[in-house]
Amino acid sequence: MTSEDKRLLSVDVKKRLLHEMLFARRFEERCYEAYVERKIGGFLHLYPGEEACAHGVLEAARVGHDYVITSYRDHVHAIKSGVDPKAVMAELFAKVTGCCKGLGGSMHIFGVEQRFMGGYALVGGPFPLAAGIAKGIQMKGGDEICICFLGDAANNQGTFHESLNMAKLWNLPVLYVCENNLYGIGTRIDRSTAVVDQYKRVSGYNIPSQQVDGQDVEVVYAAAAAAIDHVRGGNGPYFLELMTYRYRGHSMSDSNAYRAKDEERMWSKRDPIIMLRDRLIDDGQLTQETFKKTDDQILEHIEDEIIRFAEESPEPTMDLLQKYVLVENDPWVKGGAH
Amino acid sequence: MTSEDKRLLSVDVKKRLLHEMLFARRFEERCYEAYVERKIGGFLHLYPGEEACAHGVLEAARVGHDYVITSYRDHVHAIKSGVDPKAVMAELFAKVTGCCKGLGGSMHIFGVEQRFMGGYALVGGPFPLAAGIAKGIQMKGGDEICICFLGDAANNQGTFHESLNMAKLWNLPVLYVCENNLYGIGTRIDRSTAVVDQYKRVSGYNIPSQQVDGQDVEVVYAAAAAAIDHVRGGNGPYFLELMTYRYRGHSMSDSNAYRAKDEERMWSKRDPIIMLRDRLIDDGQLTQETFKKTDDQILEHIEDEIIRFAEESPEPTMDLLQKYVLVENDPWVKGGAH
Amino acid sequence: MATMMFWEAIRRALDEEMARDPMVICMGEDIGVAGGTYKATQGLYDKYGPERVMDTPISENGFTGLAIGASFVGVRPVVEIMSVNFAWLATDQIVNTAAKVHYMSGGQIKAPIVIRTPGGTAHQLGAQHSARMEKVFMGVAGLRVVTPSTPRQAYGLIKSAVRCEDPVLINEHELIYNLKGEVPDEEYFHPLEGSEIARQGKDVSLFGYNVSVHWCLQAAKKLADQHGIDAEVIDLYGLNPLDRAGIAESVSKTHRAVVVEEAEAPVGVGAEVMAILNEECFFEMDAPPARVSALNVPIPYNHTLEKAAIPNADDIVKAVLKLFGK
Amino acid sequence: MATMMFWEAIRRALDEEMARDPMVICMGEDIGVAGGTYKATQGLYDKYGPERVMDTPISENGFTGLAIGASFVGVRPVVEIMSVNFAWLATDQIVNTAAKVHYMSGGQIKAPIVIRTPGGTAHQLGAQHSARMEKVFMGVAGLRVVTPSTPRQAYGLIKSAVRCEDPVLINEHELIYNLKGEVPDEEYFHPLEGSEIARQGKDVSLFGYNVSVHWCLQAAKKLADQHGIDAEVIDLYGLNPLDRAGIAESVSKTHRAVVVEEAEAPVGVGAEVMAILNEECFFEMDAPPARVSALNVPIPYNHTLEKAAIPNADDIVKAVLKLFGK
Ligand SMILES: Cc1ncc(C[n+]2csc(CCOP(=O)(O)OP(=O)(O)O)c2C)c(N)n1
Ligand SMILES: Cc1ncc(C[n+]2csc(CCOP(=O)(O)OP(=O)(O)O)c2C)c(N)n1
Ligand SMILES: [Mg+2]
Ligand SMILES: [Mg+2]
Repeated sequence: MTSEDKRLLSVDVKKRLLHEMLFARRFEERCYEAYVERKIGGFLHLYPGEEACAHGVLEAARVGHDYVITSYRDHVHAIKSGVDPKAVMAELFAKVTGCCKGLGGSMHIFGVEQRFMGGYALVGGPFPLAAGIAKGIQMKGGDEICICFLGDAANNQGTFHESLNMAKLWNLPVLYVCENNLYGIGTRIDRSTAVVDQYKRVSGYNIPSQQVDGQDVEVVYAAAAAAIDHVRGGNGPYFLELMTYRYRGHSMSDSNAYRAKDEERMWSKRDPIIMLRDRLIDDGQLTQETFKKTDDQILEHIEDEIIRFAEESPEPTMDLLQKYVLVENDPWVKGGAH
Repeated sequence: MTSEDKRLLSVDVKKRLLHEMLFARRFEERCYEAYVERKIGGFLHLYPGEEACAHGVLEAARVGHDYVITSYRDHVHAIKSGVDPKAVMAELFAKVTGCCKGLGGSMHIFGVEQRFMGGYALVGGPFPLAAGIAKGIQMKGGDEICICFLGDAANNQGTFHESLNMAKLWNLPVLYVCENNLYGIGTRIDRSTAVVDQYKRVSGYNIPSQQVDGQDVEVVYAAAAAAIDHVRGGNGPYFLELMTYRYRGHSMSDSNAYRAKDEERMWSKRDPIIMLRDRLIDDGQLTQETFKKTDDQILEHIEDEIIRFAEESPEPTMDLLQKYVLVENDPWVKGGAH
Repeated sequence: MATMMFWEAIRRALDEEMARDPMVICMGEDIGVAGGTYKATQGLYDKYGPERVMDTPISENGFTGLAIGASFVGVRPVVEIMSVNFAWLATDQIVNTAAKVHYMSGGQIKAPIVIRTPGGTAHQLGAQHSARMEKVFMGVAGLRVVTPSTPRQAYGLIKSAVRCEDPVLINEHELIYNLKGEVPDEEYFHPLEGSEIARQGKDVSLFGYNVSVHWCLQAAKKLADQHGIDAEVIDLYGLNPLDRAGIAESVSKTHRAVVVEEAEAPVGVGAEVMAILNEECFFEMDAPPARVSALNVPIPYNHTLEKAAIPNADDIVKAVLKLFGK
Repeated sequence: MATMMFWEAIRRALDEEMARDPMVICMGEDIGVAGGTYKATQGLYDKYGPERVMDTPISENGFTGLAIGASFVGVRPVVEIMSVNFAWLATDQIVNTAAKVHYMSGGQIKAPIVIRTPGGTAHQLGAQHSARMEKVFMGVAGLRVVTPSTPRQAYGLIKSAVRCEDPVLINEHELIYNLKGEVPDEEYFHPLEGSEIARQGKDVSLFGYNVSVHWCLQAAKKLADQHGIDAEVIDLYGLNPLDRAGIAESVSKTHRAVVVEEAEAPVGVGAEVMAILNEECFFEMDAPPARVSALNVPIPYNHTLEKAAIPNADDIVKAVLKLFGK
């Protein structure tokens, strides 16, 4: 199947996705600035370059119904899952209006109401958690699925192996999405991994898998739709590998010195946003001017609504410091409510 | 290739292997009795039924030169590696003449002089240790290899995945031998493992592998010889799966109730010792009488030499209790020998 | 009051909770078809089926993480880690996820998982099968740790742990699964925090938990019979959080304390109880609080050496007599 | 004496040891081409090549186990676990293998591995990246634990650890890699056991380790300047074993003690030092020993809350003043 065959999306959806991806790009770039301005602290992992992955997959999912879980590189997944960008930015600004009240930070964005089950900082940690969420779905008999986004290098963690075996063994409704950006921090995939095609690694669990272009959101959408059908249809887990690239360093403390400029240039030619924009322009559905205007609106919106909200929100008060260590007032701690 | 083609061993070697395997069988049976008599304590995992695995593989190895490492089911591997059976039995009897001075016990047999690098009680623990020993070999530039024997169920541990990836990535001289006896304690392999053919699981690491009959010592020998050639030739790791069966429960505390009697009967027809004995008899190389006489001699030897030695040996003295926690008198603890 | 064995009490608690709530499941190696190494899940597989009584692969971090994930969406998993020695493999998910996720999500996620795991030194199981990890878990913020010494406690702690919204680690002991004791006929929920006075006394407080409570009781009897010393025995079934008030109250009465722990001393229960005494009632003490601990060694296989490595009632008696200058 | 940064001191020690002994290797995530998260291995990849400066996959238990296995046959691996939070994943191999194999083999096998791992609370790294695991490792028999507070110690401890036949865990701190200090020009081997007097004093003993030594020194200065209290600061660079004699000696002189730990209190360094004081010099103490610890919470992301969770020099001053009834 060529990429061409996979372009199934209506013009409206494509336009919306373009908007969303552009928003995601600008959101992340603004995070970068805010980090430099010391408004954001801790570790910050940004998503520019990889937008088509989260957007293509989650466009094919039932957002708010299906469960989503991922790593520390989690802002965009959260937002596309329905978490309010204001709450995400406020979280990064460590404000009490943040989605985790300022306790979580960039690596731990949560939106449980939206079934965004969180970003986790331990590489490989979400593999079993996702299988467990799928176990819960299975027990309750619903038609939700769990979607777990993780990086390529995470697949070298033992939990990958353990989780994929259990997911298949118990026929769990979980879709593992590997965002293969070719690097784990500064280590190129072939320097850490014997088999670089990640979709081939799941043959040891008899899990169906596919590798597709992660830069073309329509391709991602099509592959994800098929994968999600498979999983939602009760056929057990699926593993989808998306070939992608991150533009920036691994996190703000990473200089990115280890990558060849050629390689970076090559990938920047396959920018997911530019590709979709140009396709719409070529098809006569969009003009450069409209695009530019949208972009300006987005930038303005981020500044006026999101950043301002984050800036103006108060910090969490001291009473939160010890509030969520254990669940408050659980009667069973005292042996029940006698 | 049929089993027939793989019978490469001379009559003398076959006879010796028959003797060794019979000895191993009787040794283990005597351990069983000693456990019932409460001479042996702790957990005791016996090897009857699986003798062709250790013997076939290690016959093809350079014992005392190659390194061997395994799990808690380790007596026979130790003995075939050259560890004195008296020292093994004395260890089981918790005597100071034991190979670990009575500190280790059945699950922790060691014979470092013989390059038997030990039995380990944590399932999956030896996978990375074996890769590490192989790394050491590689650094020193010798032609040794490391052979790691583990069970089928151990392959579900994360260390399997992590170690096989590293072994391939760094081209380490390690042979992983999977003794697939179809069970991990009371759990049948298909109830714990999505892909039951273990040799197929290593395709995710691009490691060559093979599955062969683990009951025919000649078949095991041939497969191991090829595998060892591969590894010793500098071609990186190899994974050899041996299909076998344990006659007894997992350990002394296991009733074995979970296995179908049919299945047990089927496997007892493929007893590695009987098969080799009958082959030698059929070929006119052995008589039933000689075999019986050998058996009697073995039983006598075990009783008169081995058990007696273990019985009569003294227990470790109290000064050993705290002796090997840390290495004694290491000068660097004080910042060097100034 | 029925008398039953420790493992039967666990089994009963699990059975009742599974019967009540279809979201309660059990998971672990060989807990299903085989009924569990210490029989704690015997018969449950036949009764509740493989979806709720799950035999797991040997993937401790994996299946513990899976259970934690399931607990996020309403499942009430009771994980058995066959032996606490293997729990080291699962500490990542227990500590990094279960204990922290409620906090770092700003209270959005709960991880109401129960982890049952037998440990301790038993009969010559050797260095890699004699771990005592209570001190590791009780130092983790966000994780409840309890440790039953009797069938009644085992039953009641599991009942409460299954219903509690926090992650609870239940530290069981391999040596006492066959211990008999009375368990109420009606449902009983043991508090997850606090301590119990296992024996009233006025001269010295002996602090034990799990198996060491029984050593303390033996020692108390010897002290009474042979030395005229009336020891109070405090059962610290709640290890995280520890019962600071209960600990101080007993010593404010007896003015002397010995803490008995099965593990090696450094950074253990003994140290923590002593620290609490220093903080809560230093000036009430007539003698320095003492700890009776295992030797600081991996556990040897040889039986005589093994016994010598682990404390017993006589060691406790000796420590008490020393406090009295005898 | 050259002045260098903490990370430079580590790098120098590793470089010297690698130059001396071809069996010394370094392993860890991103330590090679990238030079290490905190630059501790910078330049070594170019100098010694990929076989000796190994970038590992993200497989903490696996590569730590691999290093341990290599140490059995003469290799001297120095493993970097990028952040101590990830060390939970490797505790199985560290505790179950490295710490026990010498003992359970009856002395046949040695596991001379060095594990360097940065930890602690840094700048808003959040709940899953702020672990302080020193109390976990120092409770393990068979494992040496050291924790440097200065470039000199870092240099000398690594030198000794690489040569020592025991497994040694070096607990580093993310906040002080850029700390400057003097390091001898000639080779220097720091003892792996013991403690150092970082500041002489006579009125109270402040016990710190690693980053908390610096807080103690700040506090000591304030106490001297503002309150006329002359505090002695003891640097507990050796955490396992702890320097019982050194601890007791200082308090026998000052009669007052405050232990400062970066971790939450339960079963921590503070508790252990207090227990040792109770055992060694109870009657020498004019006041109950106190501990200054982190709050018993996962570490929050918000900077203000994070700071409030972790102790500082003012908390120490307050604790000391309380000992003096002020
Ligand atoms: C258990 C663990 N080990 C190491 C790290 C440090 N670390 C954070 S991200 C990362 C690389 C992960 O790469 P990949 O999975 O490909 O995801 P990407 O960052 O490329 O999206 C590493 C090594 C960690 N956070 N957790
Ligand atoms: C980490 C760990 N988990 C669980 C166990 C308990 N256990 C001991 S042996 C065993 C089964 C192993 O089966 P397999 O690897 O097939 O080896 P076999 O005993 O069949 O030779 C289990 C679960 C253990 N010792 N270590
Ligand atoms: Mg990546
Ligand atoms: Mg098996």
